Amino acid sequence: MTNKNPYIPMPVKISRIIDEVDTHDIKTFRFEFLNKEDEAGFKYLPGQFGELSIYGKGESPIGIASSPTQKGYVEFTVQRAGAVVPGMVTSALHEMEEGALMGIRGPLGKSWPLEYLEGKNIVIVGGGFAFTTLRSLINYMIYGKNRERFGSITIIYGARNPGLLLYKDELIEWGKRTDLNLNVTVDKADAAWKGREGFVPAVCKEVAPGKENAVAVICGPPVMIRFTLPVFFDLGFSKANIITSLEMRMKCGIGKCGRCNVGSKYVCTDGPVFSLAELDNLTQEY
Amino acid sequence: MSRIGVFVCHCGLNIAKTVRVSELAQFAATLPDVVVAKDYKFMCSTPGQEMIANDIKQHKLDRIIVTACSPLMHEQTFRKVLAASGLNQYLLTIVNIREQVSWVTHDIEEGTAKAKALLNGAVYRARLLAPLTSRVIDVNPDVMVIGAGIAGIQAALELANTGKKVYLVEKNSTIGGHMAQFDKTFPTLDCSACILTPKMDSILQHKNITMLTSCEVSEVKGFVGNFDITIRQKARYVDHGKCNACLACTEKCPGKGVSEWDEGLVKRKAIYIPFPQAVPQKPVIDRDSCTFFKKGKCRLCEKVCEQKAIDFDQQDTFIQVKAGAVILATGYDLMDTKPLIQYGYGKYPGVYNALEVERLFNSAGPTGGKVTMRDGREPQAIAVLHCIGSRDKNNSEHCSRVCCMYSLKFAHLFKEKTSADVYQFYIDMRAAGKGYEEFYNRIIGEDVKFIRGKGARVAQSPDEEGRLIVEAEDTITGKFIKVPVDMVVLSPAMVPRADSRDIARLFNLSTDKQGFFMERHPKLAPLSTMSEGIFIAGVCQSPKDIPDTVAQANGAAAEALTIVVKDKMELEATTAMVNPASCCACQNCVRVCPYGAPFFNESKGVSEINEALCKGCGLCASVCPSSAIIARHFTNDQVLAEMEGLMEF
Amino acid sequence: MLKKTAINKISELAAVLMEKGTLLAPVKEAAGFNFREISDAGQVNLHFHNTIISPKSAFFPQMEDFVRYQTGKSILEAAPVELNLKPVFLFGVRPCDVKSFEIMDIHFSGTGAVDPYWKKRREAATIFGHAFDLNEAADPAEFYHTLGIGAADPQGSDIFMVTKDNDLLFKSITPKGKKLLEELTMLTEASAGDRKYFEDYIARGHDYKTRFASVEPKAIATEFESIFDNREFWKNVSNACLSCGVCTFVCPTCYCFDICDETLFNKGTRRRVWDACMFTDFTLEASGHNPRTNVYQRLRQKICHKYSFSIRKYGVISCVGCGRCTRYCPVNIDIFSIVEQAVKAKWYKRL
Amino acid sequence: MSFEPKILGIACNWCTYTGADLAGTTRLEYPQNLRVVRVMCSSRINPSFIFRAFQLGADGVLVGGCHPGDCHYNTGNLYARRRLAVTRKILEFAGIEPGRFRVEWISASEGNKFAEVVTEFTRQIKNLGPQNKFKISQ
Amino acid sequence: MTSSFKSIEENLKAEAGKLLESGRVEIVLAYGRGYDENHPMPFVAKHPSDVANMVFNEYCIHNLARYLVRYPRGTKIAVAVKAADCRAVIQLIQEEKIKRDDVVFLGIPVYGMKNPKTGEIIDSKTTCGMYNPVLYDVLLGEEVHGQKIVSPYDVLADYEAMDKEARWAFWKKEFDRCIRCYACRKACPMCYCDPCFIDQSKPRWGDKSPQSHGNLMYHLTRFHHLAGRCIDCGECSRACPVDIPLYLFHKKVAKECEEMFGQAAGMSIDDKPALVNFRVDDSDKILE
Repeated sequence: MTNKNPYIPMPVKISRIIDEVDTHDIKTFRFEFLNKEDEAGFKYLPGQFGELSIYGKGESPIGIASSPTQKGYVEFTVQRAGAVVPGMVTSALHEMEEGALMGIRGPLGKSWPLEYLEGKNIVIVGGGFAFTTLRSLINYMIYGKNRERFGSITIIYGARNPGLLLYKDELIEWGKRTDLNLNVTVDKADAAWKGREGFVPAVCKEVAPGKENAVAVICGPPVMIRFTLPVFFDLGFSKANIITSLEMRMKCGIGKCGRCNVGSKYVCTDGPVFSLAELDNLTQEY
Repeated sequence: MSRIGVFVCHCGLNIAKTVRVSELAQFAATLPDVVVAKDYKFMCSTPGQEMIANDIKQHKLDRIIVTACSPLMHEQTFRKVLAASGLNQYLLTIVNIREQVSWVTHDIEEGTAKAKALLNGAVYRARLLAPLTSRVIDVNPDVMVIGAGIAGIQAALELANTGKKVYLVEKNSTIGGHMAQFDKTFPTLDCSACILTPKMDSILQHKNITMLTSCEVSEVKGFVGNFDITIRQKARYVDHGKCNACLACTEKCPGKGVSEWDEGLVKRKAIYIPFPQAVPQKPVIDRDSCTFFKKGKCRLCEKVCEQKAIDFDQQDTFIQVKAGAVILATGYDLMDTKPLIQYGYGKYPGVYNALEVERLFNSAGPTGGKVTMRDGREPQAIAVLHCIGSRDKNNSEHCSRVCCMYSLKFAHLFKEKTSADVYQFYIDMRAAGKGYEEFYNRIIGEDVKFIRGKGARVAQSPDEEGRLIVEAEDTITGKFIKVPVDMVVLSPAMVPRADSRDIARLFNLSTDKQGFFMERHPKLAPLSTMSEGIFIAGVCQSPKDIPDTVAQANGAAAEALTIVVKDKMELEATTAMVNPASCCACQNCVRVCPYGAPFFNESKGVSEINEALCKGCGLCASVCPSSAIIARHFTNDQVLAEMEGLMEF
Repeated sequence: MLKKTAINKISELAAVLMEKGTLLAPVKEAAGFNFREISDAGQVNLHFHNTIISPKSAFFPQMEDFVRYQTGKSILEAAPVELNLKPVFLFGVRPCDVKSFEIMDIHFSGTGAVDPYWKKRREAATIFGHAFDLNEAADPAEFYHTLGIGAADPQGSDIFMVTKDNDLLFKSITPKGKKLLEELTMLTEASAGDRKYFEDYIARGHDYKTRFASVEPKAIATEFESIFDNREFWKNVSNACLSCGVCTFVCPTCYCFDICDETLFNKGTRRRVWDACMFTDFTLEASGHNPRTNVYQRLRQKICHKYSFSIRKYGVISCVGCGRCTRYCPVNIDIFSIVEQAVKAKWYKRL
Repeated sequence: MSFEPKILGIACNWCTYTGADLAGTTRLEYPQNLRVVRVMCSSRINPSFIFRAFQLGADGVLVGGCHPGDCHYNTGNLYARRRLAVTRKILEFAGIEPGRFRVEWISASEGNKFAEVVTEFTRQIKNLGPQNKFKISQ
Repeated sequence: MTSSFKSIEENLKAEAGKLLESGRVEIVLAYGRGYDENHPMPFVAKHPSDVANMVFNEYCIHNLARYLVRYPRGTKIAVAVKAADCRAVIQLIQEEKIKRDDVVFLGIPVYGMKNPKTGEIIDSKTTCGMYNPVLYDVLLGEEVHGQKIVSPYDVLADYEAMDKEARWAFWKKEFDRCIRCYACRKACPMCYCDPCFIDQSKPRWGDKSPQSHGNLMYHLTRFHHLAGRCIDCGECSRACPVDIPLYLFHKKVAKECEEMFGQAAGMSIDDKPALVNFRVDDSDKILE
């Protein structure tokens, strides 16, 4: 039963931990599978998620931060949850060290609609910690010949301050590329910050391409989304061409436990990626 | 996943004799999350401490367990080691295998087994420990002293002389308190006014003291270092800023009120100063006896006042004061003896209470210092009854401590000022104080009649009009006696101020059965209270004489100074906090906290805890049904985990 | 194949089934009947109307252990709990409950990932359906007729049982049932009269009336979609609701569960336990956000899930009208009445 | 082998824990069956701790606090007294021998009382035998 | 002496109508029709026209005090209360969950309430045995007199007489049947915590799975949380789908609290809940 039982996590080793931000509450964990067949079976696309599993603590659904083009490992960027009472799994994870073993279930859920995105101009809008699966998408789209499959790529990524930006090395690399329009902004700059200062919606207004043949992929905190969507509506983007990813309490991740049920959808299997048009058909309970 | 280091101390042979320490360390090494486990002869020695410090660095330890003596012994020592190694000091756990294991058994099997169980509990607990930081707050350098009797005056002066700003709050229109009413003080018989009035004057003159008379505290907010107190100043109808104390008003005033100062023995004007040496030397209008307030016309005082200081429209005003510490010196009331009908106080004009007699003796009193009774006679026989209401289970169980001595003083003064026979009815003569026994002996020599027996009843003499009979059992002869006298002096119990419980509530103090303020500890912290930063001095804590009161006042001043002398203070780190997501708004925490730290935030619908007030006892956490309160360092999950570890093996 | 035995010999049959495997059958308990694993053949008691907890627990037990492990040890040492099931005989299941298995099959093994526990337990089981007693009045809470289920529908059972006077008739419905029935030699062959009685009984079952409303799945799904945002309606129907878990726990088609790690002394088990969408913390996220904080939202979720979402997702109403939720509701909330009202709800004023 | 009970102690920091230290300092011997959890005040003891202790396999539970009136926090033990009295009644009605749960007021100066109580309580628990009612079977 | 159910119903409708009409209250908590006569439901009237749908009969056993805390603080609510229900409201006032001024007590003096499952009269068996509300603003019928006064604690005798082994065996069997549907706490007017202690993962007081130990921890702790607060309405047991006689345990705890602290729950709005209170002279005997 072990091999096919979707409830039993696959063993992985933490091969690398990157402390992403100044506040030390977001780390990226790189996992390597202990079993080759598990690695082979873990075929994923950007936008999907996995259940990070620690026996004795529980499981936590986290979006996959690496791109399938990165071979030999998967990465998850995890924020320590809970302001007053820390989340069981995420805080245990944050106390883990490189070399430690734990479990993963997945890949779970639907990916960003890559086929739909092909040939289109892509605007990626990310805010704060929610940038993880967008990073996966970016790395996927710019990998080798993949880049040819997509039109222009505009990235708008914002954080509250420079210290809270994720993937700082990659941002530098992406910034050097000419086939990407990278716009990194912070709400509040510090002395060392040379880049943009300003809120994501304002930057979107400035740099987003026209609606023609374009799709916006947006992930961020609710307040960012609330102010960003009107920008794209004003630009004439249809709801079908604005795509986002939902957060919802999930347990099983495979559409059985009923927890993430919203209307006739299960966020874990029918999502977490939805277009605004799809969300409009969903009951507003997420 | 923690990285725990376990350090087992031999304490020479103190531990090693009955606990196999190396086996204990080996056992520790097998426990999950234990990265390193070592034993060493003396962990508290410098090499021992260095070993821990090195291992913290080398093994990146994030939890330290020292298995040694009692935490009450060396917790601080090892906390410093952690702090010096860059680890939060609260990540230390001490396992007490000396006082509670090796020293209480001879059996090395038993000792080792118990040590393992205790250590396992510590490992379970250590995993869940969280780093804690204590908050530092600013301290307001000023002090408020409430009550300007001798205690308050003394404390205020002491503090002011150190350079601290003091707010001295007095309910009456003058400072001085009961001591200003007295004539002579025992046992030295020096004149009360002579020693008190210079101090009163110093208060007035002192640049660091703000004197707030006719004032009462109406609200207290904040906490130690940062009290925010609202004072209500009663309308005096005289602008003290303008008044030049010519007192022309008091001469012309037709109003008549009862003189509180003279214990109701005489009348005073409606606009008045309580007594000639009053401080401040400025009159106030008593609304109840003022003709203008009663009848709507008069205003004579206004007419005679050249300074235009009379202001009939004056209202109560509120003053906001900030202070870092507060001293309560609110004094006492004399017990109302009217309800003790057997003594006939209030019924027979010949029965007096002690304070009234003080005024009779006083040359500034109603009789100019002559002992003349209400009917104008000079008494021929006087009975002084001790312990009226004191040492009485039906009234005040406590001994009021000063009555014996002032009753002797009365006897002396009666002898001095009259030719009367003086009888002392006492239960026991308590003369414990410097010079007191000597004073007693002196009075014995003054032809005073001592009857060892509590006065049981005072009755009208059936034979002679105006004479009184004191009935008592003379416990020496065992005879029931009846003594005819002209004047009876009751020495009533000193009881808490009528509003002492209200004051206690304002400052979140506890009171004892009677209503006296509770000290934090009866022996070791007699001037502190359960509310940090609030101190008590004088009789508001319990009855005492003037020297003790003054000593307490000085002590309280010193205690207050320890707080306001620093401009910052560190708050307890092991306080409780509320997880608002779990709070069910039952307000149990608010109900039980002895310090008033939790409060209910009506707008958020959850309880919150003022951590500056919290002492970390954890009571609130245990009465919280939804486990919303996190008692830091003793959280529910930490205790549960420790129990699990203790019970595993 | 139709066989029979005297009802008073039921314990003999039970004994045979116990020998062949695990027998789950109705047992009388303090509060009523429940399916239990039979350890004493005499416990089997068919004098019941229906059980408190539905027989879903045979395939979806309230607690299912996934893995056992030791904290502090490697994940590689964790031991998944293997289900090694003997044949299971689920004896005395009412037709409406039998129908529930079909609905649950769609969820657990018919779409998306296959739940291995449900599937294994389901495969191991032989279901003895049991017709309601048509001579007895229907329970006022029941309404399976509304869902198109007859009181004596044999579909879904492997073997279907009908009571005839003092006898119990057994008819094989599936090959699996036929094979078992052949093996049950202690049962006697039924007579032609029995056969006639059996067929008539099943036919009569369709005329046996519980509460009834006309519900066409697509239409009712639309109906509920149209009133989903009608807060006035939902608040009204949920005024009395306590938000407890009774209705979902007794329900034969509720399948929500939680996955818990439970540890003691460093030994742990990861297991699933039933959960309920009626519980306040069901959708509570780690961030503190909870999309369903109000009682009305939770009751709405439960009802719409059964009468709307399930139709859209799986094509079936996820309710069999067994009436348990109504019968055991501490405040007598009646899902049937709510469905009836929902049809009329269009006329409610929208907020 | 004779029955060696596991006894959980919960002691307040200021009185009973210090009293236990004093017992050690004065080398008073007592049975080693007691394992003490230190809390700041007996009022910190959540009644569920007691239930949990028995579930974890404690054969007896001993709570120690300051004498009423001497609580370091003024009134903590007065609340604790009421709450733990109820705990006791609940345990008893559930069928746990009331002798398995004891609350004692032991001051910091009563090292001898601590040793006596532990000795006596341990003897009592030995007489009662193992507690298997609440104990979780694994 | 006793008013008929019908007349109480009429009075209830009239008073509820008046209160809503005058604006004195926004909400009246009462009883309404259920799916049949034997199953009336808690009912919320917000408009004067709603009162027509009110009913009152011997099956209106629900304790409506349970619903008070559901409305925002300060909502003016009239609530129909039988004796035990009334005590629940008083207890909630003591605990400052609601304010006296915000509630109108529609007192129902009644004898002969029945358990719809069994048809038996429940008054002193599973509930507090009182017939008349201790506090009311309006009384919807005549006070009940002449009924035999039975101590609510009489039913405990058999259980108190059991030896400890038998009592443990009894409770173990009962608690083991618990399916953790939490109907007991949800029906309880005093169980207003959200989240309940048992739902929390930090601290994890008891396992979520319905096994003996988690069940035991849940129930014993709940009894403790209700000590001195339980007003003996019996709703927990009535709500229980598997009929665990929780009321017995609650009664026992209530009885002990009454004996130890001299105070029964919910009898006066001036009381302080017994377990967040103390007297300096509480006897140490209570610990023996």
